[in-house]
Formats: sequence, structure tokens, C-alpha cells
Amino acid sequence: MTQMLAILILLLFLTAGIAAAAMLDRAIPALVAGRPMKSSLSAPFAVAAAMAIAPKSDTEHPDRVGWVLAPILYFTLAAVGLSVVPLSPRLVAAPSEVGIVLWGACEALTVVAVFLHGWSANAPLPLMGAYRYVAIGLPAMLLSMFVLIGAALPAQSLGLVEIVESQRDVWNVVRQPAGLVLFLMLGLSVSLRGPFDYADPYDLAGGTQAEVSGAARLSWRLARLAMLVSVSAMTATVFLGGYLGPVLPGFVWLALKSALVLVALVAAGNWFARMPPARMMSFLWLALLPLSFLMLAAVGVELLLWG
Amino acid sequence: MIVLVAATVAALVRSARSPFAAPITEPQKVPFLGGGAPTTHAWQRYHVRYYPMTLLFIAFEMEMMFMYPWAVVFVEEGGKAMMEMGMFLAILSVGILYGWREGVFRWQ
Amino acid sequence: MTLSSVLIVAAALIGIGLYGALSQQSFVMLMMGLELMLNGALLAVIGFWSFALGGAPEGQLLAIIIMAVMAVDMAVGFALVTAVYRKRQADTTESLGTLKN
Amino acid sequence: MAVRLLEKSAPSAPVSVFAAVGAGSRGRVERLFYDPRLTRVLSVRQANVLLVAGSLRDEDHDDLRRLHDQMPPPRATVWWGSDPIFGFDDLTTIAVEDDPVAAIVAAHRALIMVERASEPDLLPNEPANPWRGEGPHGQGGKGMMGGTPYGRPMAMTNDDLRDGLALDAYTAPFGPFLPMLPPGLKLSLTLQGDVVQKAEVLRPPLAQHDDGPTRALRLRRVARLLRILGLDAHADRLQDASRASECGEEVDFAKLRRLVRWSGALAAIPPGLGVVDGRDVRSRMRRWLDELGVQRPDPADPASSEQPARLVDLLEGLEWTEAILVINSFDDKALLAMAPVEKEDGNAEKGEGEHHHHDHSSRDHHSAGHAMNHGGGGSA
Amino acid sequence: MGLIDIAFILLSAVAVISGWRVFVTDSMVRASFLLLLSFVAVALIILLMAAPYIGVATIFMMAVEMMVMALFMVMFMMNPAGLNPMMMVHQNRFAIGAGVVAFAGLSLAALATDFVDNRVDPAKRVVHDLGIELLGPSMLTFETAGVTLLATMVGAVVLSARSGRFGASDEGSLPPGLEPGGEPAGRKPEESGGHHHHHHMHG
Repeated sequence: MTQMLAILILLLFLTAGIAAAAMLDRAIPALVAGRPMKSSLSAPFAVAAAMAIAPKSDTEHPDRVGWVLAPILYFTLAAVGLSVVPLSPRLVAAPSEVGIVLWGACEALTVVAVFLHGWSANAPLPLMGAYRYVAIGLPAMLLSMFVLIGAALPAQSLGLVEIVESQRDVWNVVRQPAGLVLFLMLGLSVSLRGPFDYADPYDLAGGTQAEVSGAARLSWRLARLAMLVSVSAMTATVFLGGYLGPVLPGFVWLALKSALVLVALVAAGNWFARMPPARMMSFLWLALLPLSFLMLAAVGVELLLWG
Repeated sequence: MIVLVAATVAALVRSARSPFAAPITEPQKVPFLGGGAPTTHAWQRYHVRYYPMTLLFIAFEMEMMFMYPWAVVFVEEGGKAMMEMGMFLAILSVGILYGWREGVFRWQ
Repeated sequence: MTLSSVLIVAAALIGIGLYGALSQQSFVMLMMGLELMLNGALLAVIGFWSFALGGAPEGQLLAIIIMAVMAVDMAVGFALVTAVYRKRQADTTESLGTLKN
Repeated sequence: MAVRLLEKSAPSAPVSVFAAVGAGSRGRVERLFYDPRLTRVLSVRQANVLLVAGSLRDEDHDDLRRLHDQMPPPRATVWWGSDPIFGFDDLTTIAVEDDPVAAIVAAHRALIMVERASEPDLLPNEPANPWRGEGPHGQGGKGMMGGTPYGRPMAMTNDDLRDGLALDAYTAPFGPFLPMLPPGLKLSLTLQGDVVQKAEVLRPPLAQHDDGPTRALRLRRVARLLRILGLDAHADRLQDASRASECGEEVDFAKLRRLVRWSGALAAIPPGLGVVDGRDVRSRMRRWLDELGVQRPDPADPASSEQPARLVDLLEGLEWTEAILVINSFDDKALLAMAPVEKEDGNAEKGEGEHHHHDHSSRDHHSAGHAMNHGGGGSA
Repeated sequence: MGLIDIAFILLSAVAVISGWRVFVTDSMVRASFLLLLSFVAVALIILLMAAPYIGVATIFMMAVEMMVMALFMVMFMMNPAGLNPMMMVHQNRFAIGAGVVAFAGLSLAALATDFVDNRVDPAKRVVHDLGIELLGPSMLTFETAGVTLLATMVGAVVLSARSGRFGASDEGSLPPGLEPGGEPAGRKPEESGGHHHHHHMHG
């Protein structure tokens, strides 16, 4: 019964989150560009409607199964990733004692979904987008796993409820501030935006999206937004104490914190420049991975001394 | 349950039919190159420029399998856990350093 | 779901994997056969662990080791394929045999 | 019901426009998208309206037809200061000095309301190569790699510049209407993965003879580089500033410079990329950035040196994004000088005897690649 | 027949059928991802058997491994997308026979043997036990795994990367001259071409 309730709330959360993300996606670029922001509220729906009524395109002998499956898989992964996020100690859509491992599996399958989306078109620009995303998506995933393990140490569990409960005294963002930054980078990577958008970038004329139109494109963009919402909720849970907070019910706190992370992610996606993929790959392995090692070691030492 | 709902929603959106849908003709199917027409299929023996990195990656990622259970018992086991995992990670870091020296993390 | 039924599924996977490993000319496809056999082995191990060993931790450890074997097998296998291709421009098992000159 | 709702709200969305830019129109088109009623799409697949701006060369006409046919229906074409080419009818033409936005929006609305018929295909409805029913499975192919399965042959292996794995080389013409390339530039690129093995200029970029103030031009150049670095919003800001400075309004250049600096755009560009006259892409961009507000022509650009570097040499051995960055790091005049069209026979000896231009390292690879082709032997 | 049994039957069918399709499909990407599907189905069966960690970890390990598998399959197989249907097999009959015999033998063995019935307690903290096991009794296995993985990493790099310490692997030895951090395009020029030839039509 509580599970059904949790699923309902989460679906509501996902829908509202996607709408909010779509609006932010127009408002924040407009803010940076110094253009009027007033159309940000209504424009996303009109754009979605325009996409929905446009016909789908086709290429010469694409892999149709893969092309159809990719956005569906991507969206589903976002929903599954979101489903392990607890709304309160009892209210979890998919209670799992290995929540962060499940989230890791969603990240790994996201790489598969994005690759499939680019590969299936049988066209050069999407193909390049697909391959370069794998080069960045894989090492970025490694970072997030170290960071999540760092969060699991004080909780003595891989479940997200326990991870939230372990933050009653001090939020994980205090324990590993750099971990939050690394996890936000992962968030940009799995939702294909800004400095980590190697699948759908400008220099490939939209990359994996270059050959899709109409409802196919709409579903891909929705899936990207859904993943953004999902990763925001996950960040809020792991680093910002999730549902913990005074007075208000747990899921309201979770929604507020997720919204904060969402704004941060969209802003970061519009604020930082994207390196060419070769440079980013070296950067991930040689700068960020050692940083995540250090972060983990620091959390370990802290627990040994004061834990 | 979640999987079913999400997959259905996404499938419905993906399969929405446009009121303007018409049979797609051959010239509409030519891959987009900004006007140019390709001579061959794009599917090819694609030269992945980071293949040594992926090999290093799958070996390195294996360590995650050991790290998750380790994280659960870390507080319980204390210094011993720290030391053993430190040793394990140090061993694997040697691999990464070696890879770096061999230029694995560059575009080949 | 009983141990026997789990083991039969595992046997089917091993059988298909063996077929693939024996029949495929391409070295990469051969590795797919191997992986499928290990997949069956993994299922069997967890089956025993769950139904007959009462959840002894060694069973899980064995499963992890099987996965490590898969990873090692893949990394070394692909590296080998790359090395062979660099020399011979071919990826079939036959050409691997003639490398020993 | 749902469909009705969609059809109601769809016309209020900005019109997706793909711009095919001809001679002397680049700045005009970039200024156009300040209007919130339009959005510029990167791929013609996502466009509702094809905007043809400025005059095209005769050679570009076929490419324009191909582009037009790739646009999914319902589709319309708007000609802005350019002469409609053969094959189009139901013409919407706008004079250069007029604003085309209203016409574009009207055309799009008419399409959605089915008041205007979607333009038909211009090219014949037949595959690139006949394939149906041919071959052992009717897929048009022969054996493993042969024939034309589903209308096209497969790419074949070739030697590689970088790591010696001879995998498939994909050769295709890119442009002349690709949004991240200068208008009119059509390159034949041979790629292995995403690394350029060989580049040839099929058609040079179209002259833009931008006569606006230099600082407005410089803003637009930086904006183009910013887009490649994933900074669309920043690019829009610079674009708007360029528009404002052309209208004679006051622009806070120091603030713009700070904005770009803080985005890490300069640090994101790899050092040593596309070196010409001792300057790489990063230092060229830094110079543009430093001189954002300065109202004087660029100091000696590569075009003015006696023997300009060749674009195709710069591109060889580069990864795709790096190559695109290099192409966009030159101003239009310099690029025009660097991208002469090579005749067919001239290409064969390319890279053999002209090592004295500049010290780009991939040149050595190139000649080595030739030696490999001729001297390589061995048996299976 | 409970819900778990139905799920088990469905997942087994998915695992076996997609495992079989791997060797029938023409597209290498599809083959890799079908194998992934087979792994995911097995992982879900493992979840049903009260081993949450191993199940989920299988999915995440295999997703990555099959992704890499797809990259290499496409890289080295002729006609990677299966545009022309193909069949690259040898000793097909023998292989089918061996597969059937293996299946039949193992199944018979599974049916004939009487296993002790000692089910895992659903309340057991299996991940915790695994951690204790890793750090305690099986410490040596754990560290050996580390060394093995290191050896794998080094071996894979040595075999696959071209530029080693003494120059490219497909040319003669050169004195060391590797400078870390340099541009990949600016590597040492290649002198000899090894054995390059361009006919690839077997089978």
C-alpha cells in the first residue's frame, strides 16, 4: 500500500520535475544570454507539441529496433534510478538494500542506451556522437561509484534509506564536498548536457539527435530531462540529507533539495565550456579519478578517527 | 511495476503518430551531411580511438565488485579494512599509472 | 523455482555457449560463447548458494571470481585481437594459429 | 482530444528554421535569430522551414535540393535575398532589405493549418544505387562486403595516420550547408573513427564581405567558437552584443570578456592546435577576445603572408571537434586564402614534397602512409 | 505456481533465447546487446534467488563489458552491421552436437542428483557477510584478485597499445623517447608499415 503511494508520488515528482527542467532549460540560457525570460513558462509545452505533431524521419536502413528502444530504455532507466530514492524511511517505491549499486547499473545501461541511439541511425554524425559518449561516459561512471561508496561508508549499508539516516548529524556534502562536485559532473554526463554533452553536441549538428525528428526526438529529449530529474533527486538524497528536514513532510524537503540541485545542474550545463573529447578523457582519468580516490580516503580516515 | 509504467509512457510518446505522416521517400532518407551525399554506409569497422582505455577500464572496474561489500563492513572492521583496501587500490593504481605512461588515456 | 530448474537453465546457457565457442570462426564471437558459458556457470553457482548452501558467503565470493574471470578474459582477449589485427589484418581463429611462426 | 490540443498549441512554438546561407549573408542570418519567434536548428531533419539566404553558386544547387528533400514534411522554403533555383514552386521570396520573420512564421502556420501544401520532393524517388531484389538475399549485396546492400556500398579499410590499425576509412562530403562550417565550405573528409585522415576542399567558403564594424565581426567570430565549445547562451549574448554595436549602441566589452573567461573557454581548447605563424587556436581566440572592443582591422593575418598555410594540412590527424575548432579559428578572408580548391590530379602528389610550410607533426605521418601503401608487402 | 515461478520461467526464456540469438544475428551490435540481455535476465533470476548484490552487480558489470564488447566487435569484424547476411562458422555440426550433449549431460546430472535442501534465509545480511568474508577468511583471494587485475591491465596495455616504451609495437625497437603529456598526433613518425594488405574476403 505504502509502496503504491510512493510510486504515485514519484510519478508526480517525475512529471513535475520534467516540466520544471524544461522551463529552466529555457530560462537559464536566456538569463546568461541577457535575453527576456518571460516565454520560458509556456514555450516548452508549445515546443513539445510542435515536436509531437512533426513526422518522424528515417534513414537508409537504420537499425529500427535499436532506434525505437534507445529512448524507451533511457527513460526507463531514469525512472528506475528515481524509484530507489526514499521519500521517508517507510515510503520507498522500490526498497532495495543495494540502492547505490542499482543506481550504478542505471548509469552503466545509460551508456548503452545513448550508444544505441547514435549507432542505430546509420549516419556519420550520430555515429561519432555515440562513440565519443562512450569514451566519456565510462570513466565518468567510475567517479560516481567512488563517490557513492564514500557515502556508503558511514551508513554501513548500500541502501539509500540508511545513507539518508546516516546524515542525521552531518550531511555528506560536509564530509565530501568534492564528492558533490564530482557527482554533479556525473549528473551532467548521464543527462547529456553542457560540458559533458558529448553525444548531442553542436559540432556534430546535434550528434545522436541529428537524424531524428518528431515524436522520436521528443521522446529522446523527455528521457534526457527525466534522467536530469532522477540524478537531481539522487544527489539530494546522497549529499543533502534527502527527506531529512524539520516541520515539513519528508518528500517536500526532498523536492526542494532536488529543485536546488536541478537549478545548479542546468546552470552548470550552461556556464562551463566543453573540452574536445580527447582532452576530457585524459582529464577524467588523470585529474578527477585521483581526486575521487583522495575523497574516499579522507572519508575513511575521518570515520576511523572520529567515527 | 515502475519499469512497466515508465516503459509504457516512453513507448507511447515514441510511437505517437504525426497527423502529417506520409510514406518516406528515398531522397528523404539520405543521411544529413549539410547538403553532401555520402557514398558509403556510415556503419563501418569504426576506428575507436580509446580502445586501450576501455580494456584498462574493464579490469579496473572489477575492483568495484569488491569495494561495495567492503564499504558495508568498513566501520565494523576499522583499520584492517582500511589497510586491505588501501593495498588493493594501490595495486590497481599502479596499473593506471602504467597506462598513463603508455599514453592510454589519449586519443590513439 | 527449484535448484533443478535453475540448473537446467544454466545447462542450456552453457550448451549454447559451448556451441558458440566451438563453431564461430571469429575470435570475438568465440569470446561471446565463452562469456555465455560463464553466464551459465554464474547462474549455477548462485543456484547452489541459494538452495543448497544456505547462503554461505563463499558462494558469493565464487560468483564474484567468475565475474573477475570474465573481465580478465575480455581484457586480455581483446588486447590479443588488437595485437593480431595490427600484425595480420585478420580476426579469425585460424589466423591466430599461424601467428606462432 | 489530445491531438487537437497538440495542434492548438503547436503553432505558438517558435518556428524551427534551418538556414542555408549563401554569399554575403552570414551576419544577416545570425542577427535574424535574435527574434524569439524563430529557433535555429542544427539539422534540417528538425526544421519546419528552410531559409535560403543570399546567392548560391550553381554547383550548390544540387546540394540545396538534397537538403530540401531531407526536411520532413510539411515543409516550406523561404528565399531571402536569393534567386529561387529550378524545381521549387509556390515561392516565398523576400528582398534582402526586408525582414523575413513574418513571412517565415506565416508560411509555417499555413503549413500546420493545411492551408498551404507541403513542398514535394525535388529529387527522384529512387535509391542511390539500385538494390532491391539483387544479391542472394535480395539485399543488394554480394558476399561479405561487396555489392550495394540497401543502396550503398560499405566503407573499405585503409591505413591510419595515428596508430597503425588499418580499419575502415569513411569518406564523405561535408557541407556546404553544415551549421558548424563556414557557409559554402564543402570538404571531402576521410575519417577513421573521428580522426581526419585526409581533407580536401571541394568548394571554398563563400565570400561574406561583411562590411560592418570590425568589433561586431570579432564578436561574431568569438561567438562561433563558443558554440563549438558548448556555450550556446554565451554565444547568443555575444551575438546580441554584435547586433547592438552595429546599431551604434553602447556595449560593455569588459563584461563580455569576463563572461567568456569565466566559462573556461580558453582552457578548454587544447594547446598547440592548428598552429599557423606561431599561433594556435587558443591564442587566436585570446587575441580576438582581447581586442573585442577595439575598432581597428586585425593585425597581419595568415592570409597576408606570402604563402598561406593550407587548411587541409592543418586538419589532417585531428579529432573531429579539434578540426572544427581549427576551421572556425580563422576569419573569413584568411580562410578563403587557405582553402583553395584542388584539382583532381593535383591531389595525388599532395604531402610529398612541401614540408617547409610549417611544422605540423602529422605531415610526417602522411608521407609515411604513402610509403606504406607502396612498400608494404607480406602474405596472409 | 506463484508469481516468482512465472517470473522465473519468463526470465529463463529470455536468457536462453537471447543467448541463442547472439549467434544467429548478423549485426555485431545487436549480438553484443543480446548477450547483455541474456546477462540481465540471469541477473534478475539471481535477484529472485535472494542475492541482491550479486544480481545488481552482474547487471552493472555486464552492461559495461558488453558495451566494450560491442566496440571491439564493430572494430574488427567485417561487415559489422550485418548489411550483408553472413554465416562465419566452422565445424558447425560438431559444435551443435557438443552443445546438445553438454546441455543434456548437465541437465541429467542436475535432475539425477539429490541436493541437500538448505535454502538461504531471506533475512540474512548477505552483503555484510560477503564483506566480512572478503576481509577475513578470503583476504588472500581478494588481494590475489588485485594482483591478477593489475597483471591484466598491464598485459592488455602492452598488447593493445601501439606505442610502447620502445616504440611502436609493429615496428623495430627504437630507443626510449616517450614524453608524457604530449599531443597524440605528435608521436614518433612511423617508419615501416609491417604487413599491410587489403584483401579480407574469407568465408
